[in-house]
Amino acid sequence: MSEPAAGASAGRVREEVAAWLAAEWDPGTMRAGRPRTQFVAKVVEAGWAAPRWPRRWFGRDLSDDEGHVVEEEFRRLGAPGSGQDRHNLYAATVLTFGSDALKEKFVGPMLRGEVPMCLLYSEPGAGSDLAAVRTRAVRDGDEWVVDGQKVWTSSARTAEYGMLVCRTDWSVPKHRGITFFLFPMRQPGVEVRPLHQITGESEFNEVFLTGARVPDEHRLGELGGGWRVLQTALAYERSVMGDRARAGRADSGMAEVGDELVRLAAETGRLGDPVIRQDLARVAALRKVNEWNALRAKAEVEQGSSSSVMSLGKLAMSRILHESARVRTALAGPRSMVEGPEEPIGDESTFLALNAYFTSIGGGTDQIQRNIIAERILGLPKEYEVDRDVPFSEVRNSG
Amino acid sequence: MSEPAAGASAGRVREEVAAWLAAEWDPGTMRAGRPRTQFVAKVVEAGWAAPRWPRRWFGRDLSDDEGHVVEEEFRRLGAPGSGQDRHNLYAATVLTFGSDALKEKFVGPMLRGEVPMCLLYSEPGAGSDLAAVRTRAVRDGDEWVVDGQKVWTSSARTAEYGMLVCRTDWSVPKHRGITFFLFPMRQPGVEVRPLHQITGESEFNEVFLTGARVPDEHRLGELGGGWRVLQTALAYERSVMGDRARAGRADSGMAEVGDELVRLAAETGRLGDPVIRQDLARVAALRKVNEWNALRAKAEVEQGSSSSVMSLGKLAMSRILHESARVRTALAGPRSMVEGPEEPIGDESTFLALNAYFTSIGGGTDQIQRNIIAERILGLPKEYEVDRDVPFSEVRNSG
Amino acid sequence: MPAFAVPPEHADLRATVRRFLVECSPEAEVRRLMETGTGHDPAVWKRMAGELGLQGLIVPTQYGGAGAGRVELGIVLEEAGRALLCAPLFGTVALAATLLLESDDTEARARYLPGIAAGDTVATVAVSAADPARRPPGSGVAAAATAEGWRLTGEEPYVLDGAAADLLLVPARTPAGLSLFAVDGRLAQRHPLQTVDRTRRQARVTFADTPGELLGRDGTAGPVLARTLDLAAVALASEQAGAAAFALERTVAYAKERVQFGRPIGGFQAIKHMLADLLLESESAISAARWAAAAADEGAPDLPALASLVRAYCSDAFVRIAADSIQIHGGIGFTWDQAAHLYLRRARTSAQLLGDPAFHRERYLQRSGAVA
Amino acid sequence: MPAFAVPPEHADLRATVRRFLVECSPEAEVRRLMETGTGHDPAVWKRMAGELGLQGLIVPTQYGGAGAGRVELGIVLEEAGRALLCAPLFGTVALAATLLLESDDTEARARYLPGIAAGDTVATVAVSAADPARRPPGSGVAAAATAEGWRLTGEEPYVLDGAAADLLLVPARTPAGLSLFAVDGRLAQRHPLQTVDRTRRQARVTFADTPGELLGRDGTAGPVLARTLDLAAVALASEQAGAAAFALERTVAYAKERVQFGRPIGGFQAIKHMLADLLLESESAISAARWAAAAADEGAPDLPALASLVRAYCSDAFVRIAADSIQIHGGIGFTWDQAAHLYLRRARTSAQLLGDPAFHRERYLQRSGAVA
Repeated sequence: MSEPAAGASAGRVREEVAAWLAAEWDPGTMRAGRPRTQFVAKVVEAGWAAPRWPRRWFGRDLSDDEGHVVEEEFRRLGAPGSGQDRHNLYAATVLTFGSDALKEKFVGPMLRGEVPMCLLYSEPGAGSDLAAVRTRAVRDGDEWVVDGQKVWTSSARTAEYGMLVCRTDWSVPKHRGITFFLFPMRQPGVEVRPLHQITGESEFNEVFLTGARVPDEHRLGELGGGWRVLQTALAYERSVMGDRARAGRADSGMAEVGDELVRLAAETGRLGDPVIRQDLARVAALRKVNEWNALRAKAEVEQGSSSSVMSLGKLAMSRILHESARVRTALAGPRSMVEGPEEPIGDESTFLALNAYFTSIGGGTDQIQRNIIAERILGLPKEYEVDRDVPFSEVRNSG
Repeated sequence: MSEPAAGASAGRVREEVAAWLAAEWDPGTMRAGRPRTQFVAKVVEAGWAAPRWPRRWFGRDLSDDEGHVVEEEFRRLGAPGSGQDRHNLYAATVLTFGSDALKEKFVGPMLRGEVPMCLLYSEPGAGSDLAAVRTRAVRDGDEWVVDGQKVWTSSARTAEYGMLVCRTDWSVPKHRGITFFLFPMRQPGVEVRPLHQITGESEFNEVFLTGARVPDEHRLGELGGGWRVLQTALAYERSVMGDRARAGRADSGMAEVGDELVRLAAETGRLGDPVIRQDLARVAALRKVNEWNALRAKAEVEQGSSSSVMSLGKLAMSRILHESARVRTALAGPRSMVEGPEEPIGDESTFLALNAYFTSIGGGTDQIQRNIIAERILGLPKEYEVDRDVPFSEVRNSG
Repeated sequence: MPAFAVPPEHADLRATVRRFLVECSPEAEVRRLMETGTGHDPAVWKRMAGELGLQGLIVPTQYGGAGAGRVELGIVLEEAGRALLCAPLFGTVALAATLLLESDDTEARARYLPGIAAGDTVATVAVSAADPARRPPGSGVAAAATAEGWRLTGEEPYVLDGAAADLLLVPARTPAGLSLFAVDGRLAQRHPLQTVDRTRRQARVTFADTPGELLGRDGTAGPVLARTLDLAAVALASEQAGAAAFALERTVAYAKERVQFGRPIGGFQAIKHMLADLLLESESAISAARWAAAAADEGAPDLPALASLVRAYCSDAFVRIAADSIQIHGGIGFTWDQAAHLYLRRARTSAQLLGDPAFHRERYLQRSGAVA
Repeated sequence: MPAFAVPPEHADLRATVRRFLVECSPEAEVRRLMETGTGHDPAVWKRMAGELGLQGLIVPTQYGGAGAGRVELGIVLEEAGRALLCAPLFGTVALAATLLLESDDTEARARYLPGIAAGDTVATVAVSAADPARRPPGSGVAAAATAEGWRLTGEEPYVLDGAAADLLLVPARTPAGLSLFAVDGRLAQRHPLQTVDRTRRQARVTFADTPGELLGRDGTAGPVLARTLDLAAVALASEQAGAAAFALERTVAYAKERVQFGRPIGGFQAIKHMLADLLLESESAISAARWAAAAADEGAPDLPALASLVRAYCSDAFVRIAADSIQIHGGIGFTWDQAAHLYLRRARTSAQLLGDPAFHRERYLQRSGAVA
């Protein structure tokens, strides 16, 4: 039920990019490793990585529609490197908020994937309330000295730079005293400790900053204007997640309905249980409607209207994951008491039940999502803010 | 699992009341009608109606424990009229807040059940927010002139007096400008219109007050002190409901488990359906635990500790009613599309599904109940009140 | 065109129907018709056919219709659901016209479809539109060939728009198998039911040696009826989704306007979060119904499974939204004069029509290949 | 005494046990024991017996116990649940000692109960304490009489405290029917399972011609085992209710102290209402478990139905409370170092032990007389 987007002006672009890909892309040798890296460098060089950006910054000044045509052609062949003007939150944020010197230094390498990055947003006291960051940056000549603690940082151990949100002014209300930096991770004042999750994994880290330094030239946006930078960066992130949710689900027929839960029910001998069958159908419906919602959101956005459906996806996914885990646990039965490789069915049921909280808590809890939906889509009154207009130094906090 | 409460000092009382009942109570002739009325008058005369009250006001100055002994003896024989010091919210409110003249005039007749009453609390704009009453009382000599509208008044058509909550001062915050009256219903300024419920019944009324009058002598409590009077009256009401919830469930064994839903399942040929069977057991458990909670609350109160369990009953009952109605609808199936005497099973399923909102909305919605539980029992912070300390005349309202 | 894209003509159709229903089916009119014996206004019925062509929407142009598809019908039914339109539209179009289009009896089409399209014929399919698990469609009536033609005997307890129908299309058993018959409505005994949802009528229809006319070939009605019921299930899902969306919209509006404790109740998180959850239900029901309608138009082979999945979802979503809507309205929601309960009555009743959610979930599993 | 009245000696027992566990089973100690091989601290086990007499609580005084009943055991298990006590208490007391008390083998009682009461014997009943629907207790092991005595062969996949037990009481099939055997723990093959809940251990126990000693009369174990499992179900409900109550208490405390947006998260209605609903669950679980324990002591004839009803309720309540507790804790609740997940692990595991909630609901309907 899907076909390539078309447009009068886009034909020329499609021809050009197709010709370029025909010349440069060899799927056999380039899928991974060094040849892939070299190919992406060529994509950047040719302006296909971020075609909507100005020519000066690796782009081609294309319109949004033309940009989509480029992405489509890349996607059609499975070639990497395109669409970064919409997806590469690091390069995009530097491009939008960095000085020319910073752009010169970072935009190219970031597009080429040469700069391992991490996000230094959340703190122990700033979870749902992201603006409540207490990591402190104090000016010292051309540099800033940073002290504080960040959490939920993935890739912190390998990252060369981090997108750092910290407080530079404590005398103004919380949203106004925040500044954003492109922060060098490989320095003595940075200590990374793995954070153990309830699943037993350690996908994330805590990052302790003690007298760490960042040049003022690495500031992104105005002094005290970090909240706006963060909002832009988060929007890029959401767009990536939205794309991911919509990816590869163009034809959502019933074919894959014999899904993994049905197979598990068969495997565990429970497919004949009428109670389980109701559950299986219920979960299948939750999944299907979410896919359809994503397709509908895509269509609405492509038709130029803002889509209220898109914002519902995270809340929906949370429910799908928790409900699937519940049914999976019912199917695993006593096996769910045991973990480890000896008991894969049980192990998986526990892992998925626990890991579902990654979605219902991470990136904005279900409760925060409901607030957002209620306020932004339904237009209901905003939550009362006790800390509004109060200098941050006077705002109550947990610690 | 229950036996009569005992106490050293209570023995004498038990003997006395038993002797009195043996002489005066003849269950054969007195269960209803005029002989019953006459018997209750004797109960009041003898001081058994409100034994904890002072002798001057129909009581016997008994302790709370002794009062329970009186009630037990009456309950044992099924004799009416006792326990009114805990239950008769009209008499108790007049006794606590009325002038001596008012008490002389009303306490006796109210205990004897001779004064048909109604409650004039809720208004179209004052539902969950009961303190937001806008019915206006303006002083005129020894009288007050009342204008406004009340809703959800049962028995308004037959009532001789109503417990009226109205606003006498608009310049102070909402809780402080309220005054409470014992209001004469049979006067020209009172118009009663039946209120149709979603079930099709008309159990309640709207009451329109237009230039209606009430003597200042009928004021209960201080001018502007009506909120406190209302709280007392509501506490009596809750105590009555609590007693009702606990009544007749002393032995909550499994005997009555073949309850009406199981019978309905058998009748509709669905008792073999495993999905229905899970539902039946789930509802049975909800009912059982609520009965046990009520018994536990009673035990805790009797042991002198405050019971947190008691406050949970209304929320629990709301869930029980909605869940039972859901299962009943599943059992009725297509019959639930039809109402009326031709289709009793279907009719009942719709009635109960709709009438469940009486409990989840009336007397404080489930949402208000959760607030109360969270704040009073769990000690969580109170809801932010925008209208606190604001003169009522400046508070935003729907109308 | 990509899935869910809305071409301008569909937007126009929706706007036209909505405008018409705002004028002809406001709440006051719905309440008036609820109290009447027949439950609909014949004058409006004629205007629906004459001005908008709703009855003929899916009827081929050769029979006086617009030749549109299931997507367009879905749009109309979403709107009809929003307005709680009191009219025998579902029986006439989603059941009867659909069945005629699915059958291969061109003579019958030519005889009946023009009257339907013109708004002259109210029709329905006399299946007990409920409890298919224990009462398979067509099992209630038997037909016998006599010297004077076919004669039908039996009963269908819940026939949608059964009392208003001039034309009854009746599935019945014959020695050759399941067959279809056209019966003059006046010749059947029709006992109007006291429906909980007074905005949509049903009747118990009894046949006692009632003359009927064979439709299609004797014994071949099974697949035609099955396909018709799948399409009707999708159509009902559209109606449910539209009604659910409107029930939510009016509740959101109320939550913004109703003030308690000095602020709109929609500002309290308990209400906000309920409404956010309901929006997810409402939008999901819309997506599901529209997807299924498009799949029907495209002849998707998995329509039987899809129809059941979508119907179960939309039924539950509508009931939940209508139910929570009463709770959010509070005391006023418990009064007859507030429309919240009208939507709950419609929701509870619709959830039973053509099979309840549990039935459709089980059927989905069977049809999707996950047979126990 | 009225139902639910708490005599002073019960309040004292609870206070004593709580004090002991606050000292001996704080979170740090629980986390330490989770990482050990055996999963409990023998020194604490001895103190439990010596100072508090917990292992001997329900053991008659003639065997060195306190002769208390199920209500008292319920109090102890509520407290053990709160503290996530790492010790083979459930297997030793709620299963093994209970079984010995229910059997009529006075010789076996005299032999084993004093060791249990003294804290010298860790014991359990080798039933697969899960999936009773498809694996009825005792179906996994067969016993044969040989010249050298009884020999057992078979396997039980999930035996509570199975690796730690000195004494295994094993239901097994013989030609005469279901029988009970006492087996020296060291003679069975015990494979410790990698349990999701590291605070309570299980083992797969295999018997291969393993010598056992008949307990009671051959073929008469059915009713004894059934009664034991009912009593154990009630005991487990107490443990679940206690753990659920504490999981909620610590979550409420966190909601009061955790500040976001300048105020405690417990002031947000979404959190308040979740906690209010959880309080209803928690208090209901407590009431249910206590009622059932009292009924057991009174010899209530409906105990089998009651035990299943209460177990299903307490399992669901504990899982829901522990699950929502993680959500309310937010990010910190997703970390290993916060104890919220330890309660969820316990809750999910306990819900499977001795039959899952769906099994118990079905069993309740059967036992309460509502047979299909």
